[in-house]
Amino acid sequence: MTKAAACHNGLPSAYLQKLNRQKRAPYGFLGIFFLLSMVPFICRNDYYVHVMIAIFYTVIYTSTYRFILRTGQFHFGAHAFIGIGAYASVLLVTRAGWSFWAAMPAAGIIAAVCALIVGFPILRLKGIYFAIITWGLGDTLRFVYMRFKNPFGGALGIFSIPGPNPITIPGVGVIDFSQKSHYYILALALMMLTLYVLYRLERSRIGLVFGAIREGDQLARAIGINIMNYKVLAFAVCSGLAAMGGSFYAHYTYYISPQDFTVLLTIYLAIYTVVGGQDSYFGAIVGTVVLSLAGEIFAGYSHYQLIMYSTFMIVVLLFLPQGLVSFPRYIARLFVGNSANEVKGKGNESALT
Amino acid sequence: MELHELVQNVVNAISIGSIYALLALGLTLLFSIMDILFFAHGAMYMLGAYATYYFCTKFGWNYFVAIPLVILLIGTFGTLIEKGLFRPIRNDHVAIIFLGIALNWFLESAGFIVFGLRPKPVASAFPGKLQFLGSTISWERAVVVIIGMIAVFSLYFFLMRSRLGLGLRAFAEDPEAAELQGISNDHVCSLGFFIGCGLAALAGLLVAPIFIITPAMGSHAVLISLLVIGLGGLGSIPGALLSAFIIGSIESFGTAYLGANITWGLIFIFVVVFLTIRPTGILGVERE
Amino acid sequence: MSQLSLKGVSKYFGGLAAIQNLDFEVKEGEIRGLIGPNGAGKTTVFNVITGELSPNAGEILYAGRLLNGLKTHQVAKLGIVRTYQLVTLFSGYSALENILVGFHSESRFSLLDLILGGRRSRATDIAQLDKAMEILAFMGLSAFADAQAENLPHGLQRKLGVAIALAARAKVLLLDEPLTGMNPSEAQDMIETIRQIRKEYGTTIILVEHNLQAVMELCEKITVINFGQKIAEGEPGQIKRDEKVIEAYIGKNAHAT
Amino acid sequence: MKMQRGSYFRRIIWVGIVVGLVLISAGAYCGDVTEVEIGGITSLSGVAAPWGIGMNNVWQLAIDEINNGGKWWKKKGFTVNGKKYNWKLKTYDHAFDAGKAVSAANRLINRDRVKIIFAFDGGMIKAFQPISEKAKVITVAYASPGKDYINPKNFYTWMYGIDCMAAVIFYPWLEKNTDIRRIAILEPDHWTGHTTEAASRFGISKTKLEIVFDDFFPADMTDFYPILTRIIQKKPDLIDIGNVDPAARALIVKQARELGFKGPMYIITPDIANLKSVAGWENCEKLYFAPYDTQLTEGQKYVKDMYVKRFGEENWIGAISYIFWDYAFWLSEAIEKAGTFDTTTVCNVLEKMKLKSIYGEPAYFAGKGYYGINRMPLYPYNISQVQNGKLVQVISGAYATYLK
Repeated sequence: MTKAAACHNGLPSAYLQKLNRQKRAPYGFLGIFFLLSMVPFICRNDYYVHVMIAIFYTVIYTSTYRFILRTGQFHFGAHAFIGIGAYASVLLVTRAGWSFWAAMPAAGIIAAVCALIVGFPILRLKGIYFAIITWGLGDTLRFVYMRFKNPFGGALGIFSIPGPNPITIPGVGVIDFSQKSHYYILALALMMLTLYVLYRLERSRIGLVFGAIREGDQLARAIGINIMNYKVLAFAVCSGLAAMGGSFYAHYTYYISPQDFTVLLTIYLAIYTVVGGQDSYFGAIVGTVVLSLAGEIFAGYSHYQLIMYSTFMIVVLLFLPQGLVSFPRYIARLFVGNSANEVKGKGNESALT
Repeated sequence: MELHELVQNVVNAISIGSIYALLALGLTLLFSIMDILFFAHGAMYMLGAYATYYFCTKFGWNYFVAIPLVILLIGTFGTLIEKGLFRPIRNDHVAIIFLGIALNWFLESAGFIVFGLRPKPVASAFPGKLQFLGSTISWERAVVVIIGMIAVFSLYFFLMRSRLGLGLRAFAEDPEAAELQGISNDHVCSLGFFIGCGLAALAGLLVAPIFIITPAMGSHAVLISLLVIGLGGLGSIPGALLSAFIIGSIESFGTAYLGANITWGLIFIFVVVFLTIRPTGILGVERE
Repeated sequence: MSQLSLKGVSKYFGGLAAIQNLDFEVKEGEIRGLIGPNGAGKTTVFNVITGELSPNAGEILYAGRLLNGLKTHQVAKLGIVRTYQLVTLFSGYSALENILVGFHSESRFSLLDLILGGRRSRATDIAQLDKAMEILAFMGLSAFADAQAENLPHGLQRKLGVAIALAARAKVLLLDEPLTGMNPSEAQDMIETIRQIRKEYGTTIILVEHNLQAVMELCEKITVINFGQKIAEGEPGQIKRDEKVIEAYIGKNAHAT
Repeated sequence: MKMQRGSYFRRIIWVGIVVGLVLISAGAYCGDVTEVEIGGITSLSGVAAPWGIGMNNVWQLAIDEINNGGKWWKKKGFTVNGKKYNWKLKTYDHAFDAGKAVSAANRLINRDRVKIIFAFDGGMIKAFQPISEKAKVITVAYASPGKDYINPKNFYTWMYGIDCMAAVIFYPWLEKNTDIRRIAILEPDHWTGHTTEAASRFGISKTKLEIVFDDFFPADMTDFYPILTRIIQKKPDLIDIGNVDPAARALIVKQARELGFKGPMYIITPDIANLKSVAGWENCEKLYFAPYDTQLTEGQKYVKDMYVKRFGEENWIGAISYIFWDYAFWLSEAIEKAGTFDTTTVCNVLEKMKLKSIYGEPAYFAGKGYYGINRMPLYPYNISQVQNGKLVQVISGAYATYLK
C-alpha cells in the first residue's frame, strides 16, 4: 500500500501533522533564539541580563533533570554531573591549557561517559534506592573535591577561572566575553541546543519509545525494547548536557567550590520541575522561569523565598498535579465547564460509533 | 592503640549508632506500613526538639512530664498533616516525596522565622558522665542508647506480635485485602503518621539536650536517616538498626583514624558500592 | 521441523510446581492451541518462553538456539513476541503510535542523526508511517489510526495488541487469551484475523484460550496441560475425545460447583 | 493532552514575549542614583544566619549613626563638595550559595548602583570578586584573610582581619609566657576554616610550638566525640578551635570536657552567652578568648547598649559584633577627604588614613608584608582567659606587627 492509499484509508493522520511540526521545529528554535538574543541589546542593564543568564543555565539543568525523571528514575544526583562538568572543564582549561571551546564539550562528554559507566549498575535500582544512590554519588564526589586539594582546590574551591576564549565571528566581530551580553548569547545558545536535543528525544521516534517505556514497561520489554539501554542513554545524554551547563556556570562565575554542588541544587531542580509540571516538555522551563523571577522578589531573605517555593509546591501538588503549565487549562475548565481535552475525547468516541 | 581508646571508640560508635537508629526509626516505620517516604520527618524531629525546649527550658516543666506531651503533640500534628495534605495524594508515591520535601522546607523556614535564628540549648535532664573501662560517656548519651534500644525493640514486637501491629503489617502487604478484612485505610494511615511523627519527636526529645537545636537540624537528620534506612533496606526495622550501627562505627573509627573530613566521604562510598552490589540494602526485600 | 521446542521444562514457585517436565514442539507456521483448566500453568509457559521467568530445569530452543537465560527483550528481538491476558497497550498513544513503537528495533538509528532530525531520519519516519498504516489496514484498524488506544472498544484494543506484536516482527506469536471478553462477532473477527496473519506473514502462533470452541476451530494441533504437566496433545478431534482431557475439565467443573 | 502541543507552543512564545517586555520596561526604569546606597551581602538564612543577621544589624547601627549623628559620629550625614549625603543600607542574602552571592552582587552593582559592598565570608566574596573588581566597587570583606583574594591585583577589596592577627599575637605570647607546647588545631571544612587554619599555622611557624593534630570536620557535624577522642589521644596542651561557628564551638567545648580534656582552648570572637548556656561556664575554665576585653572600650559599650536596646539581648552575637562597626565611618571619612565618590581616589585616601577604631587607637592599615598591599587594619588587640570563673585580660593592646 502506498502513502496515498494510507491517507485515503484513514483520517488525515495526526501523526503526519506531528512529523511536519517536527520538521518545522528547528526554525522555531532558531526564531526563539534570535528573538531572545535581542534582549541584552534592548535592556542594557547588566543585572537583568544576569538574571536571564542564570535562568538559562538553570533551564538546562532543570529540563535535563526532568527528562531523567520522566524515564521513571527518581534522580537525586543531578548535582553530581553538573559538578563533574564544571570541575572537568575548569581543570582542562587551567591545568591542561585547553581552550574553553574544546573543554566545554569535553566536559559534557566526560560527564556522559561517567553516567554511562555508573548507569548500567545503578539504573537497575528502583525508586528511593536510586534516589539514595545518586545522591550518595553526588556527595561522594563532593567529598573527593574537598579532600583532594590538588587538583580540585579542596574546600576553598577553584578561583580566578578564566572566561571563555575570545572568538571572532565573521560579520559580527570579536566576542571576547568582556560583557554580560556575550555570556548571554552563549548561555542562550547552550540552552536552545539543550532544549532542541531534548525536544528531539521527546518528540521523535526515540521519544515514542521513551514514552512507551513509561506507559507500560512490561509490554515494551515484550516487544523487544531494551529498557535499560534507553534509560542509560537518557541518563548519559542528559547528564552530558547538564554538565555543559555546569561548565558554563564555572566559566561564568569564575569560581567554583564543592559547596556549589550539593544535593540542595538537585532539590531546587526537583522543585522547579514539579511546580512547572513534570509531564510537559515546557514544565521544567515554566517552573524555572516563574520561580526564578519570583525568587528575585524575595532575594533579601531566603527564608521567605523558601516558604514561597514550598507553598507553591504544596499547592501545585495538591491542586494542579500537572503543574503550572496546566494552569490555563485548569482555569478554562473552571469557567467553561469542560476542557478542550474532554471535547477531543468525546469526538473520538463518536467517531467510533 | 591502647585498650581504653578502643573502648572509647566502640562507645562512640554505639552512641552515634543509637542516635541514628532513633532518628531513622519513624521514617522506616512509615515506609514499612505505608510504603511512603515521609521527608518532613526531619521537620517533625525539629519540632519535637523545639517543643522540648519550650516546655523544659522556657516554661520550666519537668523533663519527664514533657516527654509524653511532646510525643502526643507532634504525633497529633503528624496525623493532621496526613489528613490534610497527604490523604488526597496517597497513591502517588513520587508526589508524596515531593510534598514531604516541600513541607520540610516550609516548616524549616517557618521555624527560622518563628523560633528565631539562634540555636537554642536544652538543659540536660541527665547530667554527669559515666566512666567505663577507661572510656567516658555522658549520661544523656547513655540514656539515648537505652531508650533507643527500648524503642526499637518495642516497636519491632509491636509490629510482629500485637494485633494492631499485625493489622498494620497486613495493610503493608496488601492494602486492598486489609480493607476487605475491615482494616480501614484511613485509620491505618492516621495511626502510621501518629507513630512515625511521635518517634521523630522522641528522637528530638532525647537528642536535643546532647546537641543544640536549630530549625535546620531536621534536614540534616532526614538525610542521614535516609542513608541509614536505604543501607538497611527500606522498611526493615532490624535493617535500620544494623545500618545505623555500621554507619556509626565507620564514623567513629574513620574519624578517629583517618580524619573527620574524609569519613563522610567513606560512608557515602560504602553506601553507594553496597547498594550497587545489593540493590535492596542489607535486609530489604524486593517490593513490587 | 520444529521451530520452538520446550524440553523437560520445569518451573517451581516455592515448593509448588507451576510447570513440571513439560515437552512440546511447535512447527513453523503452525497454529497451536495451549489449553487446560484454570491454574494449569499456561501463562507460566509463556512467561518461561519469553524469559520473564527463568525455568528451574529444562531447555527452551528456538530455531536451534537456546533461549534459557535470555532476557525478555532479547527473546523478543529474536522474534518471539507475546500479548498479555489483560489488554496491554500504550494507552496514552494513538493506535498508529502504538504500532510505530513496535518498529523501534527496526530503525537502526544513529543518535546524532536522530537528534539533528536530518533528512535520513525523516525519510525513515515517513517509511515507518507507511508501514504502520499497512499493518493497521491489514488488521482493519486504519480508520482508528489517530484514535487514542484507551478509547478504542475492547475488541479493537485486543486487535491492536496483536498488531503491535506484528510490528515488532513476530515470527512466533504467543497470544494469551486473545478472545476474552469479546462478543461472538468480535471473536469470529479475531479468529479470522489470526488466520490471516498466519497466511500473510507465515507467523507461528501459539494460543492460550478458554474459548474451547474457538480453539478447536482455529488450531491444527492442541496441547493440553493440567497441574503443569502435559496430559494430551493432538488434533482437535482427537483432543475432544481424550478421556484425560475430559476428566480434567469435568473434574474441574465438578470442583467448581 | 497530546493533541494540544501546538497551542502550548504558542502559549510559551506568548509568555516569552510578555516576560521580555516586562524585563525591557524594568530595564528602562533603572534611572539615576538618587540615594547613596551601601550594599550588604551576607547570610540571612540557614545555619550561619545568626551571624549574618547580627552583622547586618551592626551595619545598620553604624549607618544610622552616620545619618543621624551620635556619640561616635558627631555630625549628621557626610559632606562631599559641600553637598550632604546619607547612606542607605541594602542587604541581600546569599545563604552560603555562591550562585546567590553572584546574583546579589550583580543586583547591587548593576541595579542598585552601589559603590561599596559589605560582605561576609571569603568563599562568597571570591565568587563575586571578579564582578566587583571590574566595576571598581569597594568590597569590605568580613572574612578570614587569604592571599588569594587580598592582593595587589584586587585593589578595591578591603578586609577586617581578625584571625591572622590573633594568631601572630597569641602564639608567640603563648610560647613566652606559658609552658604550653603541643597544639591541636580543629577547624570546619570550609573556606573560613581553612584560612583560619592557615593563619594559625602561620602564627605557630613563628614559634617553636609543635602542632600535634590538625584536621577539618564537615561543616554540618554536631557529634564531636570521635574526633575529640582522637585529639585527646594526641595529648595536646591546647586545642585551637579558632573560627568554628558559635554553635559547634560550644558543643566542642562541652564534649571535650565530657571526654576529660582539662586543658585550655583557643577561641576567636567568642559568643559568651552561647558558651554559658550550651557548654556551661564551669566548662569554659582556662579558655582563651581573642579578641576579648574584660573592660569594654567606650565605643564597644556604646555599640552594645545601642544594639541590645534596638534588637534585643537575645540577638546579640557577642564580641564579633564590634568588627562590623568601623568601616562605615572610615569610608565616610575617606569620601569626605577625597571630595569624591570615585572609588579609586577613595581607596588611595583610605589607605593612608589614621583610623579611629572601636578597639581603641591608634589604628592604621597594614599588611603589605604579607599580602603585598595595605588592606588590613591594625588596632590594639586584647586576649583574655577564663581564670577561676573570671575573665582576665592576659594580652593588652598588642599589634600584629608581623604583618606590617
